[in-house]
Amino acid sequence: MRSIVIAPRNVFCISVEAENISPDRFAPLKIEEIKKLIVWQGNRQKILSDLFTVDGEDSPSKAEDMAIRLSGDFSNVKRIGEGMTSGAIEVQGSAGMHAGNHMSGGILSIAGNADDWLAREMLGGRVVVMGDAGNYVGAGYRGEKCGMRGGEIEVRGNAGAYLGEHLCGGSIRVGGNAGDFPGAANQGGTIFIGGSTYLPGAEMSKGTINVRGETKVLPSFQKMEIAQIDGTDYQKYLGDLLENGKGELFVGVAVP
Amino acid sequence: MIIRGGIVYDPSNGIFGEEMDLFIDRGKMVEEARGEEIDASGLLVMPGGVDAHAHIAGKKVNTGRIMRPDDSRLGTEPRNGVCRPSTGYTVPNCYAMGYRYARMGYTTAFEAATPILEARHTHEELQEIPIIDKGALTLFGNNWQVMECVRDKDLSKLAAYVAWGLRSARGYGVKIVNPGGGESWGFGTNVKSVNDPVPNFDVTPAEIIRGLAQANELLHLPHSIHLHFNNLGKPGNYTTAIETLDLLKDIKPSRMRQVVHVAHMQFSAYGGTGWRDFESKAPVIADYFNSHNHATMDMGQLLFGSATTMTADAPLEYGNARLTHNKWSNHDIELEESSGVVPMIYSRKMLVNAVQWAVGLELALLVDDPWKVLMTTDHPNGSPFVNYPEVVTLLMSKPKRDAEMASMHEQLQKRTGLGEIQRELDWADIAIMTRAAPARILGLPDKGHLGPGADADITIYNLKPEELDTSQDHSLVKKAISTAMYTIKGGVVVSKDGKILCTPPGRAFWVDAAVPQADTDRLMPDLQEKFAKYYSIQLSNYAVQDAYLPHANVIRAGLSIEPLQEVA
Amino acid sequence: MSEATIIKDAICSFCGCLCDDIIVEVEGGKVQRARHACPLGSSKIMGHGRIESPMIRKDGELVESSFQEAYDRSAQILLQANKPLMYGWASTSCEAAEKGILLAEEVGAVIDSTATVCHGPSVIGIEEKGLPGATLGQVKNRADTIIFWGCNPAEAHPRHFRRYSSNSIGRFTPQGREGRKIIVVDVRATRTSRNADKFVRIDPGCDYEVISALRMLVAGKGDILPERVGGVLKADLAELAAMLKAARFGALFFGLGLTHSRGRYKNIDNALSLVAELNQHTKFVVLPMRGHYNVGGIGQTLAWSSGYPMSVDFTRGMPYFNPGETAACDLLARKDTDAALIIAADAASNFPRATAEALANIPVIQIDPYENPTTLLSDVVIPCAIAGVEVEGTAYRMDGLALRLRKMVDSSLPSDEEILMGILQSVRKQRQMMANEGA
Amino acid sequence: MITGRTLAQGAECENKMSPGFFRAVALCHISETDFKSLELTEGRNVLLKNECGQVVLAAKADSGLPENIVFLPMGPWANVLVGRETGGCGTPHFKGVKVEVAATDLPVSDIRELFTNMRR
Repeated sequence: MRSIVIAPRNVFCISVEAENISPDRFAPLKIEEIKKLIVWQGNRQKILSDLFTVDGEDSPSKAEDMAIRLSGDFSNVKRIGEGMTSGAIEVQGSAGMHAGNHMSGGILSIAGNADDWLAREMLGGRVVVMGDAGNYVGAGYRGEKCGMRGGEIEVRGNAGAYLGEHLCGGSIRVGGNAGDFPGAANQGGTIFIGGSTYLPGAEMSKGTINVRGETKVLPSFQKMEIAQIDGTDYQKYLGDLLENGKGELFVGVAVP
Repeated sequence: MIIRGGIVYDPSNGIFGEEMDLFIDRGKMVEEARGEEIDASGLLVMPGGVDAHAHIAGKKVNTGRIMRPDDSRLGTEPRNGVCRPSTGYTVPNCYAMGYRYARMGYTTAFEAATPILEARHTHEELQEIPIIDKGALTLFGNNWQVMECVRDKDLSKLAAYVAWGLRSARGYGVKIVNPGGGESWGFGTNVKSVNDPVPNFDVTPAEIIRGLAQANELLHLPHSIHLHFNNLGKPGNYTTAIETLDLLKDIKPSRMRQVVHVAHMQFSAYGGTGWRDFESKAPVIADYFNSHNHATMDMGQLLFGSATTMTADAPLEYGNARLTHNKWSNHDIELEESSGVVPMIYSRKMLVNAVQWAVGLELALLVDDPWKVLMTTDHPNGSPFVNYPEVVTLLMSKPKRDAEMASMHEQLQKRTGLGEIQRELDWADIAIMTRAAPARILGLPDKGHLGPGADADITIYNLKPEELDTSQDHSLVKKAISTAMYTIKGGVVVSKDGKILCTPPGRAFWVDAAVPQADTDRLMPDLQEKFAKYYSIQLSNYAVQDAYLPHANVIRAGLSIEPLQEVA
Repeated sequence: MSEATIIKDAICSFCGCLCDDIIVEVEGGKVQRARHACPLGSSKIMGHGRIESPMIRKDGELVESSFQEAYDRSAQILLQANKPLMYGWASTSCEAAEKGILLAEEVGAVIDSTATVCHGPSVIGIEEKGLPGATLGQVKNRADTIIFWGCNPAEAHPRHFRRYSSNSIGRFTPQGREGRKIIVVDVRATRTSRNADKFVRIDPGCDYEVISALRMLVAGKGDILPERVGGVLKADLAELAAMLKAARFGALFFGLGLTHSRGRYKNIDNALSLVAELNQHTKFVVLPMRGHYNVGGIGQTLAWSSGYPMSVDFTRGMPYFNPGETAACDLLARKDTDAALIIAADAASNFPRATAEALANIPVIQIDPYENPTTLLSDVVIPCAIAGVEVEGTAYRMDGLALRLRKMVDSSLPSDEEILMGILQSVRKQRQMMANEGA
Repeated sequence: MITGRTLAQGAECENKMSPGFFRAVALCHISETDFKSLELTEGRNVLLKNECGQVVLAAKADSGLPENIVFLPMGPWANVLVGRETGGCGTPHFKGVKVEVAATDLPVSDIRELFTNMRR
């Protein structure tokens, strides 16, 4: 593995857009070339080394052999790992918006929290967030019919609203609670929410949503039998009947 | 300016691939001039492209943008040099439209459908489209005043209204979309044939079409009526097309041009009783055009990929939205029209789409006279206009067509005769279908040709027509015509090898037709009543003010003027 | 005393109704009367206290300056900023908006309109589902069933009923109010609900569920519904659904009751689907009740210029759009902007307190005819002539219809358009000077 | 709490520094039942508070309101109680905000007081 460590030189008040922080972009470059990759802060175009220190092995490698470590606070750095196809990014703190968007392979791990639009339009690979994630995890872009199509997202903490909106494939697992409308317009992906949420599966036409905690269920879902999954009882619903009603929603039955 | 040594195609002037020099002075073509020289030795030179049917400005185009941020994020280019930012693929922003047309060698484009009430918006957008000259056709086919005049068989009042409507809209010509159907859609229904009466108005689509065609000729308008048929987009609709065309064959044109221009013929040349036995009836339609001389058409070619359908045919759009389960915008315009917008993806794996693709090509290849067929995609309904080079190369290359068809549904061969057509168009045909014919059909005497007095709108392609085999080397052709080496607009180089060098504003054409005062005097009480009772705005706030056409080019027409000069 | 001039068919530039039948009497360079105008419009047209001179903050106090000084200071603020925000635009002309967009492109700013604190969620809903709408005259001539959902036109759009909706008379609606069924859905009784044939009171934040239940009923799947949804009895919902399906022409007008509550754009998304589905059975259209008179126009202008109707980020030279990230409230809440130009809107009053506080902590340029709380936070204040009263220009009605605003009286102050061009020219000049120094 | 437009708020909204705007907007509509149970009278003030802040407003009984809902004309007083969160879509929650309401003898802040000391 070729290891590269990136650290912010200071605290960013205005957010930074750094879609070039990706194993695919770094792989063919030497350290000095990596330092010259473009990043943006507001309307100022800069190079990576203006804002970050870059250290690590100098000789180019394949993307799959790249391990990028982001050390320090990246909560205001957007688009980390955009479109990555392989390799690994380890964010030791928190990551800004759109981390891992369009990624199709490799691993993105975030030790802190992830901001909104984590793994938007993801195609494959794996994303793990130890803390919380914001709104629109694994969702699509505005106006698109399709969000995440493949891969896995795991959020150990809580997630925001519109989790997996327009999900077309892949799986999302949230350990804690999820905000309003998870799995809206789900067309074939899988969502597991460990805690509670509100109005899951609006207009879902396919796929599965599993809510272990409490949730309000839309009136357009049909109550089915009690199902057992991994030893826990769940109330099963079919919906959304406003679509074809082929989605499955399981809601944990609280033990009194 | 002098353009040296190009291989010039100027069909209006009988020039087909002659090596010659061209001279420009003060924005016009002249016999002799001095100044800057451009070396075009051996290169293909044509007049600037003219697009006679595209949806480039107005409410429905902007609705397309607003409902499709997913489209706007495609094709973005940052602000750069003289260019403002570009966005969008099927629904580009105004700036991108101007730049992309210019890069492709086009210098004129007409917006195909504007209701009078919303013409102000259309002109706001047209004004923002840089470089190209433009105009907008005005919708009349579902207009209450029109239907009432037709019902009363009051042709002179109808003509007075058409003249008034064009002036109010600062419009260029008479557009008719699904006549009667738009009004029916006001209560959620549609007309089913040209003889199906329009609810509450006691007229039929056939009467509306004939009435407007007669008024159009009475007014000596430069363009004929521009017609989008009833039942467009439906299986089996070729009979409606023929029936409608037959309605008009006895009408005498007031100028040397067609009596009717059929918009996007491809969408109205279908056989079958439903989607399952859907098939091409292009040969029947082409035969009709070959044996009649009162009609012209544009292809409305469909290409695979993303499109945004937008039309004043609102019931069609509702059908599209239900069929594809896609988002749906609708916009009904009081007393005048309805319209709809639905995004679409055409797939080569879908048999229906493949047949539609074939129908457009068949039409263009089976109609013998290229002056009768314009190359369009009904942008952005069949495909965005940036894909014109794909259409041109399909028309020029049988091997390309065969290769494309090989990747499509195996049933396609049975549903269309495209595979048997050997014809390959040449540069003369293409110059006619993209330059000379659209200018003639629109009635623009200074466009589409390079004779003295014409606008100095010229395209030079980086392609040697005498060396290139357009049948075999279609990919080279496509590359060369996608980005003109030079686009000259009004005597100024606006684009060179795809780089926009300057962005002059471009003019807006509209037609001011004179009618006898007595007819206007009979008309105005009708209109005053309509504004007092039915419109939601005042008559005095209706017409488009001149402030919206800072670069207007007014063409006079009408009853009281001398016969107009013929188009070159 | 000079003779009174009468301006007929003047356009009221207050709310999204853009009433165009106002008769204005002008005498001595002042509007004396505005006939036909409602209290809201009248208050605007008749005018009141104005900012008289440009001001620049020096040592904590706003002191009078020349226009040129104000332009230069504004340009300096915009040029120094890494991510300037240009917000407002709802109460000025499209011509001013066009200049604003050009300025935003040139300085690399984010441009956003007041839509993001009112109908922004409607825009996102439309991006999901499209907008099956119509011009208001279509409703007047045809609608026999009208729903007002989460809106209160009696107070926000006082002439809407008579000109366009419940009480209007048109070709197929000769009986006016008598021939119509009016339905109001809201969490509270309002002046609008008192005009209704049927008032459905729902629990706050339950709009989405109620709409889903209605969609189920319209689709004939009502049997699985629970007895009560969002505080409304199933029987009541069934009656409502039947009324909607029985319409010959129905219109749904919705307001901030849907966009500002829990569910936000999802509420709109669902309502748009309801209307689309009702068209399987009858004719139905839907229209947002736009507040400021030209909040529609900035959306249209931005869309044809940039491809997006609001929240457009030009910082990287090409337009980028993502409300939630590029909207004014987000940028301020995240402290992700370092200068603001506020025009034709009062951000300080209309934003949540904490968001307004963020505004107070960056340099602010205000362009407005009137003093308001934003003035108190501003570093540069530039007074302007009032579009639609003192300046001509284009505005878009709530249904997307463009009208040309008339000028009623003269003003010695520059228009928004002129001010923006003044700032833009100063930006170009200062940038040229910086380039020269750099070289 | 819900916020919204009123006729008086609209008529004064471009005249924010005026007494008319103060009268129209520094106001809290309360259901008749709640008005009684809080022992309010016309002219008495209420203190509204939540995690975003607190604000004093004149109280007004409103027969259109159900219990447990207060209505505030939109404007800077109401916005003291509105959170900055936009839920990922750009628009704060101006309606459906949880607040505590109590009668108070404190005075209502005028608009300038509301913005005093906000700058830097």
